[in-house]
Amino acid sequence: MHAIVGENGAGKSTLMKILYGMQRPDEGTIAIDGEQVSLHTPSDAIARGIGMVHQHFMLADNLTVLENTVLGAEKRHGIRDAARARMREISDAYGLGIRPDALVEDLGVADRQRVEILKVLYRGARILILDEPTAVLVPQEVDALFANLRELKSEGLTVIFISHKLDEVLSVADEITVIRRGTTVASVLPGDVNARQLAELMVGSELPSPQTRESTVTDTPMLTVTELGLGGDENGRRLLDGVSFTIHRGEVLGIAGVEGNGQTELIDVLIGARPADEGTVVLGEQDVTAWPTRRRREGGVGYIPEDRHRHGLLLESPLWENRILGHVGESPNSKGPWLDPRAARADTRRIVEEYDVRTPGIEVTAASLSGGNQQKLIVGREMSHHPRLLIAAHPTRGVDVGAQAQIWDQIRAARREGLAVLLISADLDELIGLSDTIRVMYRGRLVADADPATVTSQELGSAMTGAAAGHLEHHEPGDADTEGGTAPEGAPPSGGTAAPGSGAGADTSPDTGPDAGPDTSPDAGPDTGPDAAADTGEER
Amino acid sequence: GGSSSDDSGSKDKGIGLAFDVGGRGDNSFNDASYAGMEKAMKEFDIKGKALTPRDGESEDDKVQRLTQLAKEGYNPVIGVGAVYSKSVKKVADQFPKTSFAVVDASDNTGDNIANLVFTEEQSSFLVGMAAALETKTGKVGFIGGVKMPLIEKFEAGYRQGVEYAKPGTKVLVKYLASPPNYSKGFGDPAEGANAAKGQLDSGADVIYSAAGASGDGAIKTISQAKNKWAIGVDQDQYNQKSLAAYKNVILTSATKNCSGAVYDFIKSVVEDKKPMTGVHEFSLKDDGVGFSVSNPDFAAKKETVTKIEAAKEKIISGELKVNDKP
Amino acid sequence: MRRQMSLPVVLLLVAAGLVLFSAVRVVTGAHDLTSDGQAAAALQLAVPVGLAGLGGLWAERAGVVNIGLEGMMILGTWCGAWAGYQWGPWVGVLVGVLGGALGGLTHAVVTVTFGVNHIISGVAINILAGGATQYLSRLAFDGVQGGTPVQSPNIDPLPRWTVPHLADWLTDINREHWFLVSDLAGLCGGLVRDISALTVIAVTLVPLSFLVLWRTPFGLRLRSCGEAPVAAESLGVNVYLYKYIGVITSGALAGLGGVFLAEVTADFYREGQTSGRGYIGLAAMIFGNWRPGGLAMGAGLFGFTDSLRLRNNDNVRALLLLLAVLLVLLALWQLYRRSYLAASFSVVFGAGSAVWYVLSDEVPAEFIQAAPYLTTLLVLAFSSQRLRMPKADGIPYRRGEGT
Amino acid sequence: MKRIDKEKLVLALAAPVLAVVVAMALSSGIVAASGKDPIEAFRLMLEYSANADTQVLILNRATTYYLAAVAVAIGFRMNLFNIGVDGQYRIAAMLAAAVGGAVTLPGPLHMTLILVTAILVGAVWSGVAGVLKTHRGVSEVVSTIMLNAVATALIAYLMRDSLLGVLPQGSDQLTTEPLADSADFPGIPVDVDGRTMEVYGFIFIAVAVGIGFHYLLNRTTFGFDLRAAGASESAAVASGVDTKRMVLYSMLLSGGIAGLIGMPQLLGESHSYGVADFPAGVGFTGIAIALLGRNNPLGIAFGALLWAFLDRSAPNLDFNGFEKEIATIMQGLIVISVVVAYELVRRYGLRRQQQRVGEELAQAARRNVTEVAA
Ligand SMILES: Nc1ncnc2c1ncn2[C@@H]1O[C@H](COP(=O)(O)OP(=O)(O)OP(=O)(O)O)[C@@H](O)[C@H]1O
Ligand SMILES: Nc1ncnc2c1ncn2[C@@H]1O[C@H](COP(=O)(O)OP(=O)(O)OP(=O)(O)O)[C@@H](O)[C@H]1O
Ligand SMILES: [Mg+2]
Ligand SMILES: [Mg+2]
Repeated sequence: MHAIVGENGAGKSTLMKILYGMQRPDEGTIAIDGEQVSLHTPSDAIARGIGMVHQHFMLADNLTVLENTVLGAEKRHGIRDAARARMREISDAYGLGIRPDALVEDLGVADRQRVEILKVLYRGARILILDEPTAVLVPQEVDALFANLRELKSEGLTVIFISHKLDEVLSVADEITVIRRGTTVASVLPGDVNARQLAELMVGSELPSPQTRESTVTDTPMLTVTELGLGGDENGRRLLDGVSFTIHRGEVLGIAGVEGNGQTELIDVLIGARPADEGTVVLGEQDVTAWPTRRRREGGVGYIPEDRHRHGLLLESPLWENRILGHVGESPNSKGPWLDPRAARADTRRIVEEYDVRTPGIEVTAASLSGGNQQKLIVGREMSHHPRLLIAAHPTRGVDVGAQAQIWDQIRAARREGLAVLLISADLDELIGLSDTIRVMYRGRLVADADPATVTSQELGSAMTGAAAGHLEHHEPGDADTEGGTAPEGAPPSGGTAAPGSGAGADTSPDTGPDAGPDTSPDAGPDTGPDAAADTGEER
Repeated sequence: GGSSSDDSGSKDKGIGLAFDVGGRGDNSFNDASYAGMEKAMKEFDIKGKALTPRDGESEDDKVQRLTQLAKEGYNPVIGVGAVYSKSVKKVADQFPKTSFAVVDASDNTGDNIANLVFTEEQSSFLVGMAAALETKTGKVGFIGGVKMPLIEKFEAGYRQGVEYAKPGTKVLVKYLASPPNYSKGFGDPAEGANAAKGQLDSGADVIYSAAGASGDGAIKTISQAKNKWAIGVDQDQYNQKSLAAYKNVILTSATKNCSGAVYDFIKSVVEDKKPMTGVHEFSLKDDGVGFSVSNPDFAAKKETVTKIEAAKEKIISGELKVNDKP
Repeated sequence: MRRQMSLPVVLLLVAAGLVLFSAVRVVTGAHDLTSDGQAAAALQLAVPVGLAGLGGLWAERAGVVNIGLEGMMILGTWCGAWAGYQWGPWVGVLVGVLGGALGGLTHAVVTVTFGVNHIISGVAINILAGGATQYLSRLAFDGVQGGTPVQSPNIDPLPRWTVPHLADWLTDINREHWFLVSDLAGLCGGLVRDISALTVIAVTLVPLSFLVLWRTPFGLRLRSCGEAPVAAESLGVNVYLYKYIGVITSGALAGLGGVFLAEVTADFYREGQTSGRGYIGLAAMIFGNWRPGGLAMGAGLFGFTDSLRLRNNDNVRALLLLLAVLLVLLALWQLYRRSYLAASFSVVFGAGSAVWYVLSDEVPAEFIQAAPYLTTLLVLAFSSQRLRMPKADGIPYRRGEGT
Repeated sequence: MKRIDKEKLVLALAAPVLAVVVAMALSSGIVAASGKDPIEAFRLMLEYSANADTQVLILNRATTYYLAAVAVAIGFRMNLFNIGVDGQYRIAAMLAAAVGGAVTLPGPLHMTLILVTAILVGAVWSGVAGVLKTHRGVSEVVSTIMLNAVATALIAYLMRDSLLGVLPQGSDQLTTEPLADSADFPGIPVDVDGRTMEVYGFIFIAVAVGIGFHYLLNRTTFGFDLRAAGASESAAVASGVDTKRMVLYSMLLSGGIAGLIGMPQLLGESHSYGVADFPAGVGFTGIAIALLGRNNPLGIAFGALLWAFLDRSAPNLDFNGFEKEIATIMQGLIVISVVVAYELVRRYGLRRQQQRVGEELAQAARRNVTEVAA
């Protein structure tokens, strides 16, 4: 099992895409079993027993799991019952718990991950490439995944996997290759290095020292959310259900949760992209529940979106126009109804300077920046308007360690000036490192809260799968809003130990096979909700 | 100015003619007018140029066309179709030395403009009689290409003729389109075909279609039904090549002598040197309009034909008045 | 698959519709509404639209929006007639289809290879096809025996069939004007009398397309290109190839629609013959939610309203009553669904058309002409929420640019 | 970056030029194939358009086309395909003419009334499509196509002489009540060998519209929101743009300007609505020209002139025994090759930029490395 590490934009995915025949190398050779090969298309790679699970899922939402799996490999077992049977075999052999006839769009993240793996196995791959497979999984799911992988390994398969989570790399990999800016900088054995050394190899410089937590929490509430409720899908499950919390000036409230449990909806409601069905949102003194997005943002709500390409940037517009985006009505971008391009340009230069956005100029399109630098630009933009509340969703996802540290510092600095932050992140260490309080979101409800000082990612993980909710001190929404800010007593260790089994049971159902309907179908809620909305939006 | 100098060289340039939508090959008044032009060109051996418009072109495209003809020194210049009446008026003012004519329009004053109009209501009256006398079901049909006054003239005469010949006969009326859908109305056989089918299904057994090429579709459909009659328009469609396959169902046609009219006009300019002006109405009197008996089956129906001839005399003598509004 | 209605439901709806229909017919005495002649006319007008729609389906299932259908249809009419009058109708069909396919190929090159916005390319193709055929007509038909600058010489007819006895029998029943029975007889009668070979082919193409697209590996690959091209690519599907196939087929089908106009509806090419049917086909496809069955229904609806327009006018007046009833039913449904605003709209419109029905004794020709278009607008307005287009439809795709 | 900008400019200009050349080459091929001399054909067109009167005609036609293209471009700028400009302009012209014919007012007032009516009617007609899209999610492409057909029928109905139409004695061309002279928009007289022709005075309004369009789009917050919504709906929403309202606004704007398309003709030439004066299809031409001009006011101006030139010089082909459809074909070819050219250039530019950025980033990285080493 070979791990590839490197900061973002290092070239990991690109390298893998080349191995998988999706991109052509300009020079160099690839040898499989000592025999030199040239891979022009994925089919070549597949034919040679290479299979790849991509960084971003490669699934057609509107097709069934079966269709997604047999696509391109119809020759093996046709597209009907024979194929279905074969899928069941594999699924059972590795405990993947696949339901061939489910629509992919109804599946949760973990299930999609498994479908991806099944796709590869179905094609009888001998070499398995996984690009950041664990990015979106909670610890329990990660364990399950690696269990699967070890299975495969014992069968004699070769596994190449990419990850930014160095500890898990160290724990499972047999060998590690570090690449930076497209070249191999080191090839090490897990035994010989620790996480810090590995990270330094990646970045080529010292790491930011681990943060020291000094609380800046005041007791003047900045954002008070009461009893938010939103929608419900066919099976009547709410997307948001009785969500209440308060964020004070200078406080960072972290929300932990597996993706698709209502975080996106919560953000939408908070920035006003989607009206809540019930509940109120109070910003500072004002009740902003009825305010449209524009008014809220100009009222002091900064927003670092989860998906920068879709929600944060105009990829084909120059940087300075991207600097205007979201603050078009505010100085220096405009005077009254008139834009002020000169001032906007000037201020963009400042941001590029202060936030160390690596770009040759402000006239280049955002698309030509690397994701990390795009992110820095966004952070700079939002901070430049001195928000009272910052909504940060995965602020450092897909951002390399250096940039990561910078962004964290920005947030802490602003917090010191009394900024209130709602932090949503899949990276539990980030959550624990930054937050003053952590709430856990599960199926649209805030089911638990924890004190970052004491809680462990294991405990959070179990709460996120809904398994440990009972064990954590769960506040009924009624009083939650008043005490939301205060840190509760940490979870008893039993929560941690109880977690893995029940966690897996609740969300992954490894061996229950096809009739796993009841527990996987609820995932449909968070998934289909937005989709359905998107569909009408996508009308030509 | 320049136009006069052009005029001096005009004689050798000859006749300028601008077609209506559909242009040459509409098997209808465009072709007929062209025939008249060709006749004149032969007889007075002069040259000439005939221009076709774009489908759905605008008024000023027509102005441009006529202007170019006049400017290049063509004389006379003829606009085929009422669509030209406005543009001819405009251009005629600009080229006083050139003689203009419009076919099918009567609203142009000006001493170098002639309006060549026809009393289609009269011919339609006669074929209306034919229809009424030949129907077995007591229902006859009328299909108009586009709902506009010109075509309503046909309807009016037809209705009156039917009523005159056999009171109480039911007339089904269908217009295929309304302005500006000329191409759908006059250029889409599918439309005509379906309209005809509809009227056949509702019991009509003689159908008169004044709908240009759309009418061809109607005639084709009628030919596929058993012993039903079609009535042609403008030309004697019994002798129209593209309809040769269905000729025997074409009972008669309400003809309109565009070629004659155009010829007369050209003659008045080139030969008699005193160009027609004002409104010239071509009617039954001078065979400007009429009905055809080229289909032997129809010619065989002696009493029908004689009845119609009688009515024709009455109309010519003015004893029988045909009105041109429905 | 909760998004689609199950077959029984559809059948049930159809049945209900039929009952409603014959009820209206009996009440209004507009017997032609369901006469076999009516049905036949409707079918004949529906086929070209349906073929264009199928064309749209193939393209959009492969992820390429095709409003160039109109242009491809025009190419179909012209090429079909051009070959048809010289070498016989069947050659005409072949060449017409090729002509359409050529248009499709152009669209494919521009949209797939060059990644130009699909609508833009479509518009351009419509302009080009129009100009090209007009130009070619001057060269090919002018001066030819029976041809003119705007019209081709006549084409020999394709074979037509009537099912013996059955046809007449059905017609007789239809003439009886019994409730429901006669209507059924009328509708079926239209389908067995004087049917052109091309009509048969066209109709069979609908289920055929379904089978190919939904029941074969090929179809799966093609649809995957419309849903998630990058994923398809990552599994070794040659997305470009399938998009090309989809769009070219699309053109071919539209071309066949054109041939139908030139050889069955008429027996010659004539300028402006398609008169916007390509666009309507597109509408029918959207109307049918990007599925062959729905598309066929959409085309049928069009053919029907269109034939009404061209037949006698009491039909349309009768339809006002039908519309009123339908809208009221719709309103009830909406009330049940608690969408009160929509419901009130329906009620108002329903009442409106009812009043109109009572007061008027004839519907102005112009409104009859607008009927098919208004119908589509209404249907789209009420149903578009439930429509679901292929996810990657209309999005330019580049090989190797997916992340 | 200056470097990149200049390059951008060059590329932007290169595209249309290249495309036109390609299109001409192709159409020459077609002409040659028909056994005629393409050079001769082009010569005829150019020579003819050298005449003063032809140029007046070209200018006037271009004015109409310009407005049409701008109307379309506004939609395009936020990914709305207003295929319905055609219907909007005709119904607007018709009703404006009817209203204008019904009253007599002092000149400016009279004209304002007519213009306002036209704008409103156009906006309403496109607004229907807008509302259908925002409230019912109906694709504007389809709804506007349908609305075009409906407009045609509605116009025909209203033009009945029992309603708004009037039938000049002896003519069979229905028109609306002719406008009083107070509504005569003064033109620029041009003397052509003894005959006087007029360039539409409305051309200035058209220019004004173009400038307004430019400022609205590039210099106002509204324009920014509009472009943002066009560039990325999701990003626009997150940035606080109410995209639904934006769709409606730009649809209304587009329709409003569509309403103006018929005005040069109505106020400067025909002074009444007659079906022949306001042909169908102008809206579609507008789409093509908007594409040629890259939805940019200046580019559109060139596009409109080119298109008008091809339109107006085609008759001279016919006059000299060439098929005038050559011009139409050329128009089609130009559109296709232009859009292709633009797309290629766009991609090329983006890739070059990325590489540049990539290189500079890499250098920066190397510097880091050396620093660390030191
Ligand atoms: N085809 C190309 N040739 C050269 N450079 C390229 C090319 N495509 C992108 N780049 C460069 O690569 C970077 C693209 O950023 P991308 O979003 O791929 O980075 P990333 O992999 O997300 O890394 P990170 O997210 O950590 O910044 C930019 O620096 C861009 O200049
Ligand atoms: N042909 C190319 N030449 C130069 N740079 C390229 C080329 N193609 C892609 N790049 C850039 O090289 C970098 C490598 O991207 P890649 O996605 O492999 O990074 P990564 O290591 O996977 O980062 P992440 O951890 O975010 O996945 C990206 O910035 C990408 O845009
Ligand atoms: Mg990356
Ligand atoms: Mg990667």
